[in-house]
Amino acid sequence: MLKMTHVTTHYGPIRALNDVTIEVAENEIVCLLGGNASGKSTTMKTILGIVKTTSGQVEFMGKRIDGLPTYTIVRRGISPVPEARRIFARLSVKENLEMGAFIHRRDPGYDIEAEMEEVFKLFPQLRERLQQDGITLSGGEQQMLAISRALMAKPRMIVMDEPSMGLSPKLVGEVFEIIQKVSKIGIPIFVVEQNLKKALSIADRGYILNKGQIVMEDSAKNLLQNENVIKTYLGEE
Amino acid sequence: MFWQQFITWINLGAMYALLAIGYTMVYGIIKLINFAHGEIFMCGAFFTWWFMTAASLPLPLSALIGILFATLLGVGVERIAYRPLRNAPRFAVVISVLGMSIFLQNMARIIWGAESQVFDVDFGISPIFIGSVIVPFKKIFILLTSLVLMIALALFIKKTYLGKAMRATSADREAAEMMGINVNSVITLTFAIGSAMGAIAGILYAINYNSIDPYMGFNAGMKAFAAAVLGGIGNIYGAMFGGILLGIFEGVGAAYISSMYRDAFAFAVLILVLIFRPQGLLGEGKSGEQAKAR
Amino acid sequence: MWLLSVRSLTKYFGGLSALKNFDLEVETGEIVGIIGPNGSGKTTFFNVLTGMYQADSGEVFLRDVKENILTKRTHHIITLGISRTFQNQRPFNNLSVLENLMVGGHCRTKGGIMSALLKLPGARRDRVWLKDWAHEVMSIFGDRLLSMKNNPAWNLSYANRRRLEIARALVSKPRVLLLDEPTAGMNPAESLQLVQNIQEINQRGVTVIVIEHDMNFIKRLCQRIVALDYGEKIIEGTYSEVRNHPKVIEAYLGQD
Amino acid sequence: MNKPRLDDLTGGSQITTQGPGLQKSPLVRMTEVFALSRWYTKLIIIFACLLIPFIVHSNYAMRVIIYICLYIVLALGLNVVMGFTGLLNIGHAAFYATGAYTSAILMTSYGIPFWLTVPIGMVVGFTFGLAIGFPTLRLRDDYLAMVTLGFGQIVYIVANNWMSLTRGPRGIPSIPPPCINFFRWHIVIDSYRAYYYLILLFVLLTVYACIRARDSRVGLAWMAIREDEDVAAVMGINLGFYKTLSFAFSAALGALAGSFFAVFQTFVSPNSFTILESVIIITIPILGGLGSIPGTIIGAIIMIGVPEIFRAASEYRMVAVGAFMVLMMIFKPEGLLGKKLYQQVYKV
Repeated sequence: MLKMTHVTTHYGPIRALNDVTIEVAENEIVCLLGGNASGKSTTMKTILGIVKTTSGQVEFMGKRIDGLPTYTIVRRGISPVPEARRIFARLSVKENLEMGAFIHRRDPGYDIEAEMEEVFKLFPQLRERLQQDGITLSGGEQQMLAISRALMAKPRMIVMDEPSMGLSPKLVGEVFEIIQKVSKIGIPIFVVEQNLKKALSIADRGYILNKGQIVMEDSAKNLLQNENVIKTYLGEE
Repeated sequence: MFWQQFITWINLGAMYALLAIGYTMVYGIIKLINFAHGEIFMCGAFFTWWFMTAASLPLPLSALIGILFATLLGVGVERIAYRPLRNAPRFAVVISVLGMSIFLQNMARIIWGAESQVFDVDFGISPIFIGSVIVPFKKIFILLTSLVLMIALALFIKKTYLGKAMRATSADREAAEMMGINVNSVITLTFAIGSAMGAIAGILYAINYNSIDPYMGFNAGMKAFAAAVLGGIGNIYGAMFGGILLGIFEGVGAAYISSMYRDAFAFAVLILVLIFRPQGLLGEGKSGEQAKAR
Repeated sequence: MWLLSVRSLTKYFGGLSALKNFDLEVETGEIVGIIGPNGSGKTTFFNVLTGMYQADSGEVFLRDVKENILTKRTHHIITLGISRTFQNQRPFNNLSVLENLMVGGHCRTKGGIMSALLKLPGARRDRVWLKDWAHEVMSIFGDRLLSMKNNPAWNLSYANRRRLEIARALVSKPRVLLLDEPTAGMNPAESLQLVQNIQEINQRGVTVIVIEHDMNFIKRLCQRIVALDYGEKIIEGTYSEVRNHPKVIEAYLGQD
Repeated sequence: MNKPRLDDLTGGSQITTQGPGLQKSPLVRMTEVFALSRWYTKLIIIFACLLIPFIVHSNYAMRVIIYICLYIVLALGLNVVMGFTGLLNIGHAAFYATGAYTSAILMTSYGIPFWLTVPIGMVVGFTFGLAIGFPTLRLRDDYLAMVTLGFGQIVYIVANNWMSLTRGPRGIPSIPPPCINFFRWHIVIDSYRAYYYLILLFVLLTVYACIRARDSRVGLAWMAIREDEDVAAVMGINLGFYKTLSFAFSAALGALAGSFFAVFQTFVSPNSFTILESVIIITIPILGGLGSIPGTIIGAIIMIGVPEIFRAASEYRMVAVGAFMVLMMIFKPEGLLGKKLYQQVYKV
């Protein structure tokens, strides 16, 4: 579905991504792992068109999307769950969900109420908080809202940037369970994560990024057992 | 006597509020002050006057055309003075928009002359007595129009998809874009609504004072900005509240302290608020992000 | 003998704790590394230490300074001998390299507007001294900064801007030098060279605290390492102690 | 003797270290030779300026040249705040007015000689600068622009309404010309040539002050604040002190120009100090290049000189000024002589 081929990205003179090739197939959870400042967020931003590529291309459903503005990419069917959740603080939970459905506002076949009911099946807590401002939710609830907001767009694919960031270990576990549930609906998910073990425990495949380059690519099971993976995180013994 | 004056103050305040909304909406979305907003206010009044006198159209029609023209002008200001400078330092944008304001003011002076023009509107309805207070009909008209517009805007912001998208964009532009919102069109829409409000304020102002001149935008704009800051810039309800409060401040100051310094009160309020409570009366402190301590 | 002593430092950001009861004692002449995943409070620690953020509670003491240095204003802290670099590179872009360094020496010179206008000898002597001193500091990095000294800072390569920031911090004659991710964006050869530079600086008596995520860099440079997670210190010790500690592995890799 | 050495990196045991190094490095010596040679070029320029009244005979042309010089003083003063410290000030005319009114009132009502009113005016301006500098501790860019705009307007309104002091819109007429009494010499400055030499003296003083300030420790601190306020504070620069100082310094230079304006016009009224006046002053350093002293001088020559040449189009002058500000910011924000600026912000 999503295919990044030989993508290189620069922030000014600094090369942030170097010849990155990533592929996400249908019904897959793929995770991109790496330590601090390895270029994970840049990868996500490149997919979403926030950062422009210097070379290489990004394809979605067989069509090139690099160079398109972010909102067009989102309208093509990639829904993001941004880093640090980015809930609209002064909008109520309901309005936040409506923003997720923004791209369908003129679509007569789209029933926002039904769609919200679908979301509440996954996250029953949100129903009680519908009229509260986004900022009043706890960190875990905000993460659920961010995921539901992405689901409201009826995406063909979801990309997540560090869903575990800033959450307590218990909540981290919950979030990853949710990701698994979402994936069961039939939506492919691309997760950018620092939390290696948790991410690999739910993912089908994984890529490991170090200093802007893909250093390893394997099935999740193999990566979990690979000793070299730890070294890219923690350095030599 | 007091109530007589009070109505005048509230009237003035309502006009400031309408104008302040434009500042606050634009600030909310691009985090910059639209220095040219006062000129939109002036142009709205002048366009209307122009169609009324030169084309002898009736007031409602010329007002409509005037508002349309002023709205286009406001959108044009964004295209020319803001958009090419989106990634430039704030410093440069401020200078560019200030230049835009000078340009519009002097263009108006060249086209319509530097002298003040008579803006004659007669509703033909006799003043209304409320107890011992005589209220001219035009004051009631101004107050009602402002109120209706403010309520309509509040509903638009609160209830419609576009209004919510505007709030979302002003809260977090990048996240809004990730929701599939075309931020550029939201910005254009914001300028358009703000400018339309400003133009209507200009027309009401002209109806109230029966006279317009190319320099009227500067003072009114500064005061409306003071009102927006007083209420908490970026907050639309704050702008409405701040506008009416400023109208009362100014009236009380002029009536009981010194009428000669009437204009200075608004500026003094502006400076004091910015120094001591930059987030404004209704602000939450977030809008004071660039007002740093230390 | 401790030089810098941090006692139960706490900093909240809107209810979330970025630093929680953080304790640290740094000996004179040490190189201490601080590691931890993103958002673990490393940079917050530096920001609180240099007065950019106000701490919620806790104290920091520096040898020979009687009061808690957190009560000092930002611009005063460098005078006491704590100087830093920035994670996201913040040289004064439109100033030349030499001028950047001279700003670093601001707190070690005197002279107000009057002495400038009247060309008083004191201020001039200070300025001459400062220029010489800046040249000396630049020579730590060999010819890399010296050859560029009249170029504006934005003209520099990425690695040179990092060096410029370190040099700018050194001109203030710091006792404690705080380096925030000095190797970000550098290639392996450059970061190897930086290890030598920092060691040289350290041998001249500057105590160094360095935040870094490149573990190989930390391994070569630091005698002692502190690991942070969720704003709390999880362990401190030598490289191999920290590297193999289960809590550190968990912080980086997540739980099973 | 005490050449700084790297062994002394931490400053030994002292916390504050003073650098007494007297020995000059070859480089410092070279720059001094260079500066000395610059003195000759400077002398030639000054000499050429002194000769101008002997070459230009038309009174009108002299008047334009005097105005250009007046605006050089104003713009260089503003350049301190805008170019060096990077703070917007859209109320410079307020300081200009302060100087003009101080001189006018003291000379007409109290008979104080001009030469004494100049320093008094500068002190008053300096004080006003301190007052307006206070908000700058908390505000930047557009907010600061609005506050300075409001401040300028308040000064204008006060000048217009404080009848007992300023005579309001009627202004203060018949300000006596300054005169020099030196033993038996008694020179009255009332010809264009004399006024020219007076303003030339002010220009030279201003240029000197600006160069000295820029090349000093204070100037460096100002520029560091312009580049990055937070980092400047961490590097030991007292933001409040230096920002306020920059406003006060700029205001004193504005007041200097005002004093000259009062005696040159022999009449001051609030209409000379409107917002438009401030805007015209702002455009000068923008055109020349913010922070550049020669740029500002050339900017003044163009901004004041060119409209005088096209007098027929004076109607359109302010329109052109406005359009110019927009276009300049879009296409050449660094100005004619400014250095190429770093604008791109890289975030990692």
